[in-house]
Amino acid sequence: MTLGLEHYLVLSVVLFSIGLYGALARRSAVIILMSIEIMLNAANIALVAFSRYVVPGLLTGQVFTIFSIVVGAAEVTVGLAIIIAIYRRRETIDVTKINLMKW
Amino acid sequence: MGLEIAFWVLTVVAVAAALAVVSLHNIFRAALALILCFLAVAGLFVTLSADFLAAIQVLIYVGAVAVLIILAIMLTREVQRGSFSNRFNAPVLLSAILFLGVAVFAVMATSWPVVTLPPLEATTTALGSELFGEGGYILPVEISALLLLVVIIGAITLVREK
Amino acid sequence: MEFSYLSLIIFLPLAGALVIALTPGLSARLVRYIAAIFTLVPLVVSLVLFALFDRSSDAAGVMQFEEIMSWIPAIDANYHLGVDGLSLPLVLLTTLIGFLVVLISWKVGLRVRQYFAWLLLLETSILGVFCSLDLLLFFFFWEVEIIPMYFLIVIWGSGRKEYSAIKYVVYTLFGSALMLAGILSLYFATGSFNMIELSQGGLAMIQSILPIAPIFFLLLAGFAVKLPVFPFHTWLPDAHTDAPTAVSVVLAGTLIKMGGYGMIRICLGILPEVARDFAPLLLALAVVNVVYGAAVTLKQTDIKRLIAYSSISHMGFVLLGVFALGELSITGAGLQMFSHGIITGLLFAVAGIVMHNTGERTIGKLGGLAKQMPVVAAIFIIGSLGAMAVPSTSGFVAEVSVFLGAFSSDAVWGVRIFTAICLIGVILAAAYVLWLVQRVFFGPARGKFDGVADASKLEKAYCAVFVAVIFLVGIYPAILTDVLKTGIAPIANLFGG
Amino acid sequence: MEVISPSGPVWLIFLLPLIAFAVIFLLIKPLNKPKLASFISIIAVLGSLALSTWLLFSLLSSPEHELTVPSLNWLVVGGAINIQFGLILDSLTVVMLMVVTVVSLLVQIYSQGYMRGDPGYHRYFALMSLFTASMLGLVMASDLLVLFVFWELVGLCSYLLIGFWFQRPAAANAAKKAFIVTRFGDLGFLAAILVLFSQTGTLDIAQLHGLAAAGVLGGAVLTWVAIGIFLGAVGKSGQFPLHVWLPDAMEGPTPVSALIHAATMVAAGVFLVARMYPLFEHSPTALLTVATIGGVTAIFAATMAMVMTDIKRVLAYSTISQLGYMMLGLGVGGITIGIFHLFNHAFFKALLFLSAGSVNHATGTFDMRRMGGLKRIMPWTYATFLVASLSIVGIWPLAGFWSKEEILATSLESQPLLFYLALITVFLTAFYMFRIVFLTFGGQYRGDTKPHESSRVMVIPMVVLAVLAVGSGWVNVTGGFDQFLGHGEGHSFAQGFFGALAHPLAWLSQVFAAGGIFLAYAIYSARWLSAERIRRRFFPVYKLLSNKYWFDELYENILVRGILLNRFFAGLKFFDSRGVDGAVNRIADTVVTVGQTSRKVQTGQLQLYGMFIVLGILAIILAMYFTG
Repeated sequence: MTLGLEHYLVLSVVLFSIGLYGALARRSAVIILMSIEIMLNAANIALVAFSRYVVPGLLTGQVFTIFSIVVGAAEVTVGLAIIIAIYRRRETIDVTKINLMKW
Repeated sequence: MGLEIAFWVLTVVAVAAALAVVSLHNIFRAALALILCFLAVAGLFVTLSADFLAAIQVLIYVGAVAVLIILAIMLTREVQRGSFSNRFNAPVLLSAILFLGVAVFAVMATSWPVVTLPPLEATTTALGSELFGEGGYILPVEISALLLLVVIIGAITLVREK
Repeated sequence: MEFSYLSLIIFLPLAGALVIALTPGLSARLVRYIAAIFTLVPLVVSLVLFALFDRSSDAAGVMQFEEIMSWIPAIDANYHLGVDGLSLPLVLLTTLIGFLVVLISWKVGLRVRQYFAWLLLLETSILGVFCSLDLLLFFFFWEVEIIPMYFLIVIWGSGRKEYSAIKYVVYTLFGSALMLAGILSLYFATGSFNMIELSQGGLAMIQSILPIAPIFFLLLAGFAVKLPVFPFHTWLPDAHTDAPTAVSVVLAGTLIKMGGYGMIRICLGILPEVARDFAPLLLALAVVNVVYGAAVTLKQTDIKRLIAYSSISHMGFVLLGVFALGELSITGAGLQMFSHGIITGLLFAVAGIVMHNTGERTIGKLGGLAKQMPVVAAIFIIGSLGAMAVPSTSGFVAEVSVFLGAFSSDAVWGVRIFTAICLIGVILAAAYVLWLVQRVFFGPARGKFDGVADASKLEKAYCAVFVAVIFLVGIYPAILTDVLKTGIAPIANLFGG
Repeated sequence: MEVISPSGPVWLIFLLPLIAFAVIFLLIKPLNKPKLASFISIIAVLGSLALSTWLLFSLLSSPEHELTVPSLNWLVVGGAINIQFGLILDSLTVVMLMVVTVVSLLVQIYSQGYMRGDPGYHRYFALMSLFTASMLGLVMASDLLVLFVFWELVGLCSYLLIGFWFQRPAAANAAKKAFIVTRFGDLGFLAAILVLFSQTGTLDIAQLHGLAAAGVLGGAVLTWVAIGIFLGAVGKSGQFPLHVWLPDAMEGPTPVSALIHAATMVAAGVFLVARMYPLFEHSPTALLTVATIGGVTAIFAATMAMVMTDIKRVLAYSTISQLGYMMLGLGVGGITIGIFHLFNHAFFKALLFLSAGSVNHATGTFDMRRMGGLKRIMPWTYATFLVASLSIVGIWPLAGFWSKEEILATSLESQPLLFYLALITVFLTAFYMFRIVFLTFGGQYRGDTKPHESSRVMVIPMVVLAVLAVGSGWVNVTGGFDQFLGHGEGHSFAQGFFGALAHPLAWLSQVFAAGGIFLAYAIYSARWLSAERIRRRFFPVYKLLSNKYWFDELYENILVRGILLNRFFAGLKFFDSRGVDGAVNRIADTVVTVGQTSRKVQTGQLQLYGMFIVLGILAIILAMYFTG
């Protein structure tokens, strides 16, 4: 069995699901951020795989991935900055305890 | 054949590392697992003939993002606290598995318009002309630059001590 | 296209509101004068319109002073204004009351600029309702009114003002949400927002299979809350009681007339068949309004609350006149709307003077004031005479037209029985009005009110205007009926005269 | 029908007092010139009197005794209604005009003395003018709705005048009571108007007469309409059972009572029945109702008059009783008989009140137990009061005799039972009238103040009225009044004057009257019988009478206060605040509660939301897969 698009897509789905679980089930904001990064990477794999197998002559998928990476980096930066700011004020980054805006 | 071995090895590493990220108690170790995962993904990019992307992946994710995350972990003294799951562990796990099932089913059930052409080999030049060339993505590139600038300023503002 | 009189009338108060709100550093005195000027001019213009209005029988059913401009072309909504015999008296009433309430508010000292700005905005929205010939525009103006009312009650009110203000807003929104649904259903059924087209085309324009009875009730809901019709009336006593005097005057004088106007113009004019089918039900509600409203009035102890409840009873006569579906009865309803606006406006204004000067509003604690404030007493008695429909006041002409018209109408089953029961309201009205007058003004003078001031010159002046209008309409009703008939005859014709 | 020209003066008959009212209220009062106010008012009514006299002679010379003037549009709405403000100028109108203007003129002249120094002097004369104007308008109106307008205005003026001294709670109460009780009657009137309008589409009185005569309007409808109109008259004229307001109306100034009882308010009811008589004529039931209510009221009120100690109250009950006579006359005979009694009654009853006012002015009280012996101190008052009393009792040849005889005679023919009631009433009338005479003017003075004869301005109108109380009845001695108003045979004056005594019935009534006077003499003057002992002997009866058959209690305490206000209306108010408004508030509370509960679903935990988003996406994917 040769490698095909489905392999990469399934891998992407698996990684995405793991990231999803992490993002929804963990208390620590940092871990959540890391899980989101995993999801981003999963998406990137899918993008590149599509690029490779569906339109091999074009690099559109890869271009998108570059932008995705840029946005991901930006997101991590701001996210971490927010986490640190919250931590300074509340001495915790447990998301279940960050509920001042609730109601 | 080598490609397939590489794929499977990298896949196993990536999945295992990802699982480690979401399940390890020690946050610092989770961060290290994340780096491993990133590296595996970079490898996967190589198997997809996206060598330039693999390089970026290593530079940005492994180099910049991972460092940032570790820095944040240090600053917030999260290591002592450890990583716990919240109240919805089980339902979320179930949802994630469901999602996995449905998505895999969708992937398998869809007939993809796969083409059997060989991939471009020297992607760097091609990417460069794609991004900066005539009719390319120059505007999004500029916007990305602006975005990064905003992010830098924003991050500084957010974490600045009063 | 001729001169846009109606736009001028509608938007001058708004312009005044903007001037007051946006010009920095206005003194309270100047604000009052600006407000007075920006309401006086619309009054004068509407008097001019009243004089220019074509009263001949050719003018029946024709909109005059029409203005039309495209507003939202995509859905064929237009900025479409015009008045006929039905709306013109109400426009005149609104501008008149609008001017007088500025005078009534002369003593307001709290946040003067804001107050007058809201008051003027309120006038614009009410005028817009009476002049709109486009359902969407109608609804727009209908809704705008809520905002100034809320602030006027909640900031310048008394007692449980927050409660009353919220209650007012919630009730009104409840009604107008249903009304909007009705308007939209009508639009989807016919593809038009144009009231003239809709009333002329009638149900023939309905293209879809939407049932029309629910549309009728959706539309009616908005008007019923406003009028108000039992059992949607309880916002009215609260709002009246807690609102500042001038706002009570506007509320009783013009705001609740929007309900009656809407019923005639839209429920009757556009959906006559349904109106005929359900008229007995509404007449029954009218009876409840009249008799029940009056009975509850008799037990009130707060002077403003009493007048507010009497409004419910009087608005029952409007409902009776409207849904008796006869030409005379609808004319009577129109007269009653105008007359009640003036009479109850006067009563609230005078009650406001009494409350302001004595600092007391419970009827039981007042008494013998005719000695200390003879002018106020005389004016209040004149207003009361109007409220109990004594001849030579406008109230009599209005009520008697409603009664005669309703009793002789043959468009609706059982209308005579309903009318006959409503006669009881006449006695009850006399009872509560005389009781109120006796308790407040008659009897031995009380020492604690010895220093109480009588009406000031300004107060005498605006009361004199009210009194003059009451008698003018009462003695020479043709001044209104000649105008009303041109608007009402075509609507009444839908029901066979 | 001949059009009278010029028509302006005819309109002025009621416009003059109206103008006087406006002038006094708007111009004279701010100037604070009381004398001027009274002069303007008197001159206005004098003008009306002159014009009415002119109209009377014009009418006498016109063959049909009926004239007309062009009418004005009042309330015209397309084809739906056409109410004309027109005037009926027939003999009935002109008789009423004469009565009203004469009595009003004299009462106002008298009031100059009576009201001197009162702080409300301006207001008094302004309202008197308005009162007169309304009554004049009422008798002239050609449209039933216009008539109703003036009818209500008359009620309003009596409200304002009864409550003239508004600072006295009793006066304010009496005024309110008068207005509300008469409004009950007006309800019937208004209902009749509604039925008439819906049946015929017109309210023009002449047209209605024509329709009734042509039989277009008939049967049960006509009966009910007639009874409705009569109900209005019952309220205004204080007939049983709506009589309760009239005695209380004594709280007003005495000249006002004179006007109300003689020429305006109460006369309006009788006039209304007379005006609409063609409708009654075609309904025997309605006529019987009128006669019965009249007869019952006559004796019912007379019994109460016997025990009252307040002089004005006795007179008030006597008015009710006499109005009963008028209704009886209308019911059994016709317009002429009833109106003739109204005509005579106006003069002697006005005189009685003015004399009572004069007595009050002298003694400061209306309580007869604190009077007595005024015969010598106030000879003029005594003389005029005596004349009026003899007249009301119906002693030949004074005015009262002529009209009362006619009523008795006609009722004997058609309703014997009512005749006996009326005959007993003659006896009772004589008794209570002379009870007043003996208690007030006979014996020794029992009060504390020093009484004196009233001033000339008060005495002169009384004397004029006394002359009328003697002679007013003589206009029909020749049958002239009957002929003028309707039809009848004429005969010479002497024949009529003495011929009346040829009838045995005349002697019967004279005997009854004399009997009453004698009984009063025996008890209150000669004291052969002790009033005290009689009272004790018939204590339950006395109690019943002096409590006015407990009608006031029944109406006010039990019906109005007990049942309506405190039970029913209070219940409605409770229902309104707790039921209707409570339901509204409960709905609002429920919404709040539901919100409070359901907002807990919104935990604020983003991760939970994320989970639901995922589940949602899955649901959508599956749905899309299975459906499409």
